[in-house]
Amino acid sequence: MSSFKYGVSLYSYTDDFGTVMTLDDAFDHVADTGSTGIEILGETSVPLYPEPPVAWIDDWFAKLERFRLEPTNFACWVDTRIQLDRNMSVEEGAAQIAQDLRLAHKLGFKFIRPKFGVIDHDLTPDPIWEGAVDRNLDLAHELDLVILPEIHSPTPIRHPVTDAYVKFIERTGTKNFGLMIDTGIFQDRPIDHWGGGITDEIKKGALSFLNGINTPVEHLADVIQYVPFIQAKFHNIDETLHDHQIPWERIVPMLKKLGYAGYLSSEYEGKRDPWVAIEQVRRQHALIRKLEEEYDAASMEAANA
Amino acid sequence: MSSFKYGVSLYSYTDDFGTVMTLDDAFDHVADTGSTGIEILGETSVPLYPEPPVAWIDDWFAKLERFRLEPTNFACWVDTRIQLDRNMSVEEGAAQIAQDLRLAHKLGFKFIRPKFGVIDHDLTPDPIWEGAVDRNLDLAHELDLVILPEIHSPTPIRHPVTDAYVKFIERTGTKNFGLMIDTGIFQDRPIDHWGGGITDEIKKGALSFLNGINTPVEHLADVIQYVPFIQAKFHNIDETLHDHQIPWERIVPMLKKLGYAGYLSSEYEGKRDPWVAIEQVRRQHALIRKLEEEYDAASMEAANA
Amino acid sequence: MLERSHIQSTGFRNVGPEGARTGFEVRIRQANYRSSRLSLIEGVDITVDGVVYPAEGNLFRLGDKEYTRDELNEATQTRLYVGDYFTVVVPKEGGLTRGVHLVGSAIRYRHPYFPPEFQPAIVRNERHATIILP
Amino acid sequence: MLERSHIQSTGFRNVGPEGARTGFEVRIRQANYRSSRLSLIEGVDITVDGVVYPAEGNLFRLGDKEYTRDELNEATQTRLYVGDYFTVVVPKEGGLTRGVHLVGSAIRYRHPYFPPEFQPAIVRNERHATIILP
Ligand SMILES: [Mn+2]
Ligand SMILES: [Mn+2]
Repeated sequence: MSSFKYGVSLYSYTDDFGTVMTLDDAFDHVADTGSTGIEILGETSVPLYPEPPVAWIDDWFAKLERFRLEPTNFACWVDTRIQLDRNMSVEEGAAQIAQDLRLAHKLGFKFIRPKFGVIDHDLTPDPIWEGAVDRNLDLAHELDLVILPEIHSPTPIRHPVTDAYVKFIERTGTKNFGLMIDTGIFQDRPIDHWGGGITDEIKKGALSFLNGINTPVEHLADVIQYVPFIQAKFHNIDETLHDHQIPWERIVPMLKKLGYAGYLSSEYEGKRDPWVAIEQVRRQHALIRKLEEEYDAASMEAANA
Repeated sequence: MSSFKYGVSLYSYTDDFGTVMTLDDAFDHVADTGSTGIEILGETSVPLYPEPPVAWIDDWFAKLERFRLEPTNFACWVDTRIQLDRNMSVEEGAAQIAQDLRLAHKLGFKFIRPKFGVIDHDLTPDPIWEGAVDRNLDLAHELDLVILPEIHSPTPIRHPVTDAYVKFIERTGTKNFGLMIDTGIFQDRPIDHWGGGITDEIKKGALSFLNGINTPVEHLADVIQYVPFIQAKFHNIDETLHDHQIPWERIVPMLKKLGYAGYLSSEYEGKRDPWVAIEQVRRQHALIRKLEEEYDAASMEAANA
Repeated sequence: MLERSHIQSTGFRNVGPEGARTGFEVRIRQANYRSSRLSLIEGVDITVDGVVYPAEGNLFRLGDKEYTRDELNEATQTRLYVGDYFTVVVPKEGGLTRGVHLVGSAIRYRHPYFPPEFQPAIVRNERHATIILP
Repeated sequence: MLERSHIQSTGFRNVGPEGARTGFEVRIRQANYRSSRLSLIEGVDITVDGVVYPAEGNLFRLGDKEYTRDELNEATQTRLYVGDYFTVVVPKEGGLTRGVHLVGSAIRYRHPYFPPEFQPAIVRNERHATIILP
């Protein structure tokens, strides 16, 4: 039976990093969950991005070996509204992605997730996305990397934005572009403590951020063939391993049924009190591993019956 | 008119150090108060005490220069009850002090404060103190250091323990042994948030720790000639620069009247929530500098009248 | 390491010669989860004891270099890294008085991946901080 | 850097081979304001979900070296530094179950400068922590 891979995105430790946690500490926390993969945010985790010191790169590989972790996804951004008075051109967008592909490759990553600027309330990506990606498919192929835009709340699976990405894959036939699912799209109860970067004004103006868009987990079947990586977004898991927002008891069986065998990379986005994330990530791993084992045990039993 | 020197003891940042603060950060916080002196706890601040790496020592001096700080007092301990079944001998106590004198000298300090183990509820120091100090007076002289036991609550100025230290100074005629006053002895209101190392059991058994022993500031006159350094212990200063425990409005004029021109080295010992100490130390410096300026202005006025 | 609050205790001080202060400055940590090109920061408003000092009149300092708001917009290749801080320099004749002040900051971030109506996103912080040397 | 609570989230785990655990361990930061000679630490009691595992049965690990209580008393020249952590290894057949546990620690410090009646001083901490791999 196929099984999940477990990882952690350092996004989980937002606000801890630089105030109470170093990158070394983060490696230790991730490794101690029993994870095999580490996900970073390029701009956040790599000093002097986009040109880290050589000594830092050496140390990066030494840490990977010491903590027995493999680099998974490298999150990056295409800052389309780069200046007050002008947007990025296709050429600039392509150059940004090429830069991130090369850096991600240099650090041993398998995926990059470029976050494109958007042009409207529906979060439609700036139209340069298509040309900027297209020009990088050969480079991505050469470097053995997959470019993954993120399907992120409030954008669900069945939506023109997702459709456009799928159409692009089908048109080009590429293996170097796919979809990343952020499990925040399955959120079905309101968030009590928001740990994302949005302001009070935005919260008031966009309640879907807080209430959740409750994408049916069955919709995963539409796109799973294009999904090699999942960010396991969550906000609050209590002492009984009950998640207050994300329905893991429906997500895990569906992913198992669909044969998903890629990473679940923890993205904690709850209360940003110091050190809380460390424990929350551990609870999520305990919870998902428990659900996976329960599914496996039930399948085994059914097969033996 | 003589004026105080301002400093900070890194004891103030207890619990922050190692969880949210590095030694570099501490230097930055101390320097930004306008201080000229930095006090450390040898065992706490010096890595691999008593034998710090050579590179660390080089960096120590580089930091002193960069932040324009001078080393003041080096706090150390004579752990008389070193093992469950035996106490330190005079020879061991002397060796401990010699070790700290040499390390303090190597790091540029002017004072060491050995904290001796005690033998009774009155905090009478283990009798080895006298021999252990005596054997180090020549070394202290050679290294230009002064050994300062701390007059610390619940021991007041007029007390057999203090008397014994004074008698020692008078008997030996030494200039390399003196008294350090910890301003906690002037505390005249109860502590609300204790940041010292004592446990709930001790608090219950020794209320003088919490209520304060309210030593009259006038008693400073008895010993001031032997006091080259003062630890400015405090616990809580609010937004109006009101100290809830320590009567600075009486301490500062008395010290000025007695012509004290040494350091006031902040020792914050209040609530140990992260980062609180940084701001509390700044408030203490604002408060004491204000009181000193007020005293100076009043003296000037009186002189001109 | 930096304090968790955006506004730092250390670095809050008057500037200019003693007795003839020209203003004050406030140290603020990168309050975003990712490093920012300076061109994505549209300035920082500072409030002290209820008095607002709008971004337009303030300078933004990163390392040794000071930026006006126009200069921030040009600095597309310079980044404010996570774990780093910047300093807002506020002109004010005489500086601030010694003592504890209530200090507020409002950083105007432009996040290209937020819808246009939420630009800039204003990230606020407020705390007490102390001026030691008037 | 370490977590502020004495008991750390990371480092709470079962020990011994999967399926045949021999115990569990708890990582604890130096909870004193100064470094301690190991001979001044008289052991650490651990509590999990109300069950007490007294110091007498536990091992104390610093770096790669494990100490019994008697060995701690001999280690007068080895120090537990501020900013460092130690690990308490608790024997328990089968280890702990997966999930969140209420974990307590009681470090027995001997402070020579405290009056004899307060020896050892017991420094306590309690928090929730999670076992991921049973
Ligand atoms: Mn995500
Ligand atoms: Mn003291």
